[in-house]
Amino acid sequence: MILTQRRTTILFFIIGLVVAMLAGWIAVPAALYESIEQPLGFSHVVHTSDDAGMECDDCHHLTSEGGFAGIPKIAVCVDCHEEAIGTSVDELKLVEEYIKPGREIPWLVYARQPDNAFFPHVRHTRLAKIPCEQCHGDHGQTETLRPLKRNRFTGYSRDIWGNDFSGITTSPPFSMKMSDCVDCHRKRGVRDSCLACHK
Amino acid sequence: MIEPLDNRAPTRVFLPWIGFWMAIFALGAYCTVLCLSQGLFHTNMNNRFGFGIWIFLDLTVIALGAGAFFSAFLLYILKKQALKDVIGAAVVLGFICYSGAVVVLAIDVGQPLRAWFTFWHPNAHSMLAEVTFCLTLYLLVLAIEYVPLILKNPSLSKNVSLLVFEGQLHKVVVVFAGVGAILSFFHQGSLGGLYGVMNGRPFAFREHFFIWPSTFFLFILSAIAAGPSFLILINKLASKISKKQLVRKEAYDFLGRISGWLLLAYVGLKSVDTIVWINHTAPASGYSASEFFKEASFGTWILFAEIILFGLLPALVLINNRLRKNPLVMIVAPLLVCIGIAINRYVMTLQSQSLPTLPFEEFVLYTPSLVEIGVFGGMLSYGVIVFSLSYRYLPLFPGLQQKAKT
Amino acid sequence: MGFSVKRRDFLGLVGGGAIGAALSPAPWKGLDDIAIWTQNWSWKPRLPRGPVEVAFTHCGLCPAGCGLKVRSVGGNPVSIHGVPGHPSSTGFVCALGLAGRYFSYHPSRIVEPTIVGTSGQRRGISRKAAVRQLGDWLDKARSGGGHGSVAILDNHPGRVRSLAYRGWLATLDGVHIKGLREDTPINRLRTMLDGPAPELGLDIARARTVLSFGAPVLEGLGSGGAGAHLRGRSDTEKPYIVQIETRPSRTARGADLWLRIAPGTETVLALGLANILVSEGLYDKEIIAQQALDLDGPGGYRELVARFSPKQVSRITGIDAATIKKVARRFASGPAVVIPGVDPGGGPLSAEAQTAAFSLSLLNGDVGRPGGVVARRAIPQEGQLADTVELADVPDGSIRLLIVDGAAGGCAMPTSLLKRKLNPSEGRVVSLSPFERSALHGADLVIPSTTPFENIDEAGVPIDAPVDSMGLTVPSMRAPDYSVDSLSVLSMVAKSSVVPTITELLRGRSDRIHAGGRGSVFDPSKGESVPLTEFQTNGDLWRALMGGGLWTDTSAAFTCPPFRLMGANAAIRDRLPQALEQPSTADRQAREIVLMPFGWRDAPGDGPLPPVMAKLFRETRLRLDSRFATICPKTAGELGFAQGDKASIKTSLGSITVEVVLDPAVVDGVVHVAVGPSTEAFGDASPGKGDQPLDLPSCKNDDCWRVIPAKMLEVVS
Amino acid sequence: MTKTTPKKRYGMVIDIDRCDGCGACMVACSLENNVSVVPAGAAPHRGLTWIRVYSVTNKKEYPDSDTAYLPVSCQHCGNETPCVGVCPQSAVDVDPKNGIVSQIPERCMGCRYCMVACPYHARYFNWWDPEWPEGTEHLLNPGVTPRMRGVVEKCNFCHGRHHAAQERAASEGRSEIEPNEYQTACAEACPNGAITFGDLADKNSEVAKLAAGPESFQLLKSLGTEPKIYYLTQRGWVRDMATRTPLISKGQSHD
Repeated sequence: MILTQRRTTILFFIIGLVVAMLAGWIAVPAALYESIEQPLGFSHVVHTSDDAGMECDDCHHLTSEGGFAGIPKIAVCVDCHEEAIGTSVDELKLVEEYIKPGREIPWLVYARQPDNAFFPHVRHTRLAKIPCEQCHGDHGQTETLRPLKRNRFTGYSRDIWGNDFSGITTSPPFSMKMSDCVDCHRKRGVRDSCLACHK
Repeated sequence: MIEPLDNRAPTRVFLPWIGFWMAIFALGAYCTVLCLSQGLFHTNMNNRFGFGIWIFLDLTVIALGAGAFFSAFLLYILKKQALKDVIGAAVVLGFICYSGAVVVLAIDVGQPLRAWFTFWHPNAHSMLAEVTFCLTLYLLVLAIEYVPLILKNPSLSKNVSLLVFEGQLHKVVVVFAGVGAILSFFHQGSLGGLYGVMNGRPFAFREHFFIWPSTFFLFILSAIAAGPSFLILINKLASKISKKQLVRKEAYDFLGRISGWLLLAYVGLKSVDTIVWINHTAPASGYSASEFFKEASFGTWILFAEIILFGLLPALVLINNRLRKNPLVMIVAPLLVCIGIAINRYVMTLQSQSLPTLPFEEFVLYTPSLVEIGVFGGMLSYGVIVFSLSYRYLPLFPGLQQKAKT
Repeated sequence: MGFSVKRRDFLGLVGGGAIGAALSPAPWKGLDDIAIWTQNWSWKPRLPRGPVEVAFTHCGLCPAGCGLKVRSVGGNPVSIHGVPGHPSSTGFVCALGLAGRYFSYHPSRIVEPTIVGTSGQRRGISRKAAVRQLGDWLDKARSGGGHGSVAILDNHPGRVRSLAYRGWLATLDGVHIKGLREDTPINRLRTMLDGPAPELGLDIARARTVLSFGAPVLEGLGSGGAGAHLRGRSDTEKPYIVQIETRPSRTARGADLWLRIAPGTETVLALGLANILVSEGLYDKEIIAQQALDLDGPGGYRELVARFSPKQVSRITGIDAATIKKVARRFASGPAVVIPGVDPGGGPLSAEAQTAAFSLSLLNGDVGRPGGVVARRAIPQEGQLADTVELADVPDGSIRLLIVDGAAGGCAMPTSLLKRKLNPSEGRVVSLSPFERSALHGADLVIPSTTPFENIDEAGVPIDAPVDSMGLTVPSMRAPDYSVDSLSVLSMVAKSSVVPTITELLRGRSDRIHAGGRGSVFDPSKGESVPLTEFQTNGDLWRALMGGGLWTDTSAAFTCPPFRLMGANAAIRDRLPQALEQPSTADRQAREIVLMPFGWRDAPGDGPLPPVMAKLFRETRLRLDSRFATICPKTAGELGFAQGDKASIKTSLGSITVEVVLDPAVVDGVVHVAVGPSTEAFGDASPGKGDQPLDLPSCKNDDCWRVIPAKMLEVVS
Repeated sequence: MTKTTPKKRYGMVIDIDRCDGCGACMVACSLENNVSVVPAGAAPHRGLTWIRVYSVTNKKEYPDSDTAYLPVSCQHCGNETPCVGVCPQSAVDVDPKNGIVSQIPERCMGCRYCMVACPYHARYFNWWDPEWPEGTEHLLNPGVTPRMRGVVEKCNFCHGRHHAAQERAASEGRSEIEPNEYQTACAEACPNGAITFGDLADKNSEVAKLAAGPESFQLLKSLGTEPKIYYLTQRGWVRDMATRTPLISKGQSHD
């Protein structure tokens, strides 16, 4: 009698444990992030192929003040795409909806840090010689743009937290939380105050 | 359904009483929502008064709630059996004071949703971090000490497994009493240290012993002196309201005596501290102590009131065996003790901020806003409600229980 | 027993769930996300993102026209800086200029034309309807009245825009009215010269003495920061500044000598100084002998000043005779600049005080010498232009249609003064203004215009610039669709004439400058000037100007023509001796006080202020606004007021309620109240918000309202 | 990264005799650092001014009356920094490389202990949700994050400008900035040149020379907090009022 009772209790305990872990590992991440499609399809591979012959910094360059210009304005696209090249849906959309009316493309940024973070790209790429891929992964070799996963609550991109929901990343692309910055700085012997990265 | 104990007030008496306090509590809850949802502009605090009436309240109730850890320490560790009568009430009071203080503290900070950063990114040097850690842990201890009391409710104790659990808990209560004493010792001290470490505030800053300023020790001493007095007061009040003899005279006498002697020690050390502060600490920082008491609202009278009128006087009364026999004295003297401790916390919190440190800044006074008073009232009513419910449903007073059974 | 089992199971489920949850990242992530939410919640503004663009321009907020470096993101200026090495502003920008970009989003901005209906209610109308209405009123005004029935009040005269106004008005037989500015008094000096006079400027930088009658010399008078640089200059040759003022203003505090004068006695002091110059023979005898037309003879200047003995002057002005002598001797020791100042809120000195003051310049031979009054070479103008006059000289009731250019002038003017110039039955006011506050003063029709950072215009030539210059206010943000340039409005209603666009006008002036071939152009991006001759084409010059460059002329010699020390105006001449009839300072009656409004140099009367100026007025009391009255403790004691009391200041036209502030440095018997928008209600133009002391004075003299008899009463609550 | 870079000690010298209380520094600072404006009717001492100009008179009558203006910001104390030790969650720290005392609003929970501890009343709390009139968020300085309600903020020597200077230096391959590349907004805006900002550790810098001069003093030097803001004046009454000297020599117990 007592044995049976204990057994059912253990069963209930395990049910609770499993359900909660499933919820915590799978359901919550799925519910927490919404998936938003990019406004336009884009292939990095096509642009950096020998045909197009573009270099990364043709679009993603530093400004005169040393800041990172980020994603290029429509004016850069116009240089080649003033008229549609080919007949793909995205190509026509680019020309009709953005280039002709002179509208900027509202790209969604995977790696967007919050307003309070100061990340000088130039210090990391030029002085510390860290390759872009370390943080951004193989983004430059992608055929398509994946949808942005945005935290419904905080508005942060999933890339900040990292793909692994446990928050532990061991190989690039690294997640981009403050603790990730701190870890890397510690490894490289850079000891800074809060203000070094916060603005 | 949980039933009240047999000899408690009938529902028709209890309901209006609890209803009245619930109304005040609701008002406090409304004020709380205002502060949490819109911001602290609802208070009258300002950049010169970062700590207002709430901090004063927190410090005072935590000092008065010291009865819990100190009684537990005396009873379970030092085996002072006279305190058996009051330990239940002491635990409940302690729980009320500490949980109330934590809640008010959460309202008081501008970003309560981030308050857990203190645990995640603590600054080991900060007295407030120490306070937060010890306070939270001790509140946990109090909750654990409270649980056996709850489980002693007759309708709950019908449940065998809970009763077993209660018995298990009871075995380790000594451990909790010890842990609680250490935790409390530190956070009471840290609350004093909160002020004593402020090297930029000559009014509050004190000489250090090792890493601790003198206020660290003074706060501990004053808290364990005031705690028993507060226990006397509350038990007497509860007796008065319930018209029952809840605690035996010996317990009151013991509490009064211990409060008196500790207070005497406190007053002595506080006087030494004040003399050192006036003659050494303050002038070394460039301030003559007379400047601190220039304004009428914080004149030398307040120093006199704190140390002599509400310190030395009740201490001398309480150590006198003959005077302690007088029931009126046993109400007035503990009351004076509690007021004295409140004045000390008030002075440390508000006078130190009223006084400008910059020579060209002005003396500023602060009056709490209605919202602040509302939250204050909410906290008070919370205490009354929890204590009333505990009294009604739980065997807080073993002495009374025995009498009821016979 | 079944109950017990269920309970155990339930506890097991809960326990397992709790442990399972704790072993998953969800609760910890939740805690983290909640904290992150508090750092980024939706009502926290997002920072502008994108590359920063840098451009150069000039400030159009006041006549100083400081050079600006503007950093923008996405077409919005995110910060404004001075331009080091700029010829006139030398890197300076005042608080208002730094915050000026906030004007475009000011809460009191007008977003549609409004008209006052028959019921007196203000309602919105379309721009088309507004222009039609303006056209109707224009026709009516022209048919009903003669010369001057149509007028434009130009708060920023001297720009090419002003020339366009005058050209348009010439076709309508209208008049161009110059708004009040700090350089207004210099026109008085021009009337004292016998014969045509060029544009005049003050050479403060090279003066040996500056004699300032209440002008904000050290607070940003003239070219940006010039006064500040006077203070900062460490050389021994920097001018000795004598400030003549009732109030412990920042200039009075910082001056080498502060003469705390009794209110309204500047004429007496000026003639008292002249008395010493004449009696001690300290004046420039050569020039006076050759050029002065009215020194000797009956009713002459010598006879006039003889009556202003130091003793008499001391009795009236409250300044002791020895100091007066000391100042006169210092004044005569080298080139000096006299500034019979216009206070941004208190208005100008009386005409006779200005005349008396400038007579000192003429006596000292300062007109036409470096360090004194210098002439600017003119750029040739074209076409028929209407008269340009000052408001004081406009006959009462003569205007049937007044168009107010809402440009910031830097000075406030009493509403009652403007109203009196209007035809009582048919006078209409049309305001072309971006803001409610400046538009609502009695305007029948308001058409929203652009703010200074949105439209292209000409930056002013400051009062202390010894030479002419041209700098542009290049737009640093886009003008909203509901706003319209003032010249476009005129061109919409103009029937017979063609009103040029502002760009055409500016380009025209640029081309004429290029044709003249004189001067040099400052390049703000390099911080250096190059001679104009290096600009090959007129297009090169235009591009330089559009890039925020500043052209400055070369100086030219100027010989002072014959002049009249008492001026040409007989009425003013007759009023000069009457100055002596004022009571002595000792005779002041208790309970009788005078109200003296004043203005902060960068927060003048009419316009709104950007909310960030709250730092100076609301969040600290570094400056006091019109809610406060400063009075000396002695007078306050006589009247029964203490620090912090509420008081009602009453004049014949109304009253304002103020809080009493005691200051032992203020002159006895005077209460000072700042003029300007209420800083408790930045942007709010509703009635009662921003009570203006300037609505109180009953202007006996059109040109002077700085001393107003008043009573100070307790506020009965 | 180079690890042998000499430590900097950023500081300021404010010449009180040159300050005429125009307040341009306060406005420039607020614009630079996106400091918000408190609502109308806000009680005194609730405003946000990272640098606050105090006006002090000698209470005498004309002609002896005199007014001094003292701009007071965070003094960036170099020793026993009163605010750093008290913060329970490490939202305040001192940059070991340059001595700038920081305040990280995102870490701050708004307990205000640091405000109580600061003898210079230089810390400010966001009693309200900061409001920006519609449209003006486009005008915010992108280099400084706006704060939220319920946190403390204060002067950090325009750290956004330090960031910008570092970024510019890095784009030229330098890891260190030149002295002329970094200046605070208040120093830039002061029309009278009353504020000199620079590296106190660099003995040849203007700021170090002025700070070492005979006319310089620190506010409340007697507290031993070693402020990195120095003041200059030739006026005896101002100096007497603004400084305090220990009335007795400091004992050993102050550690």
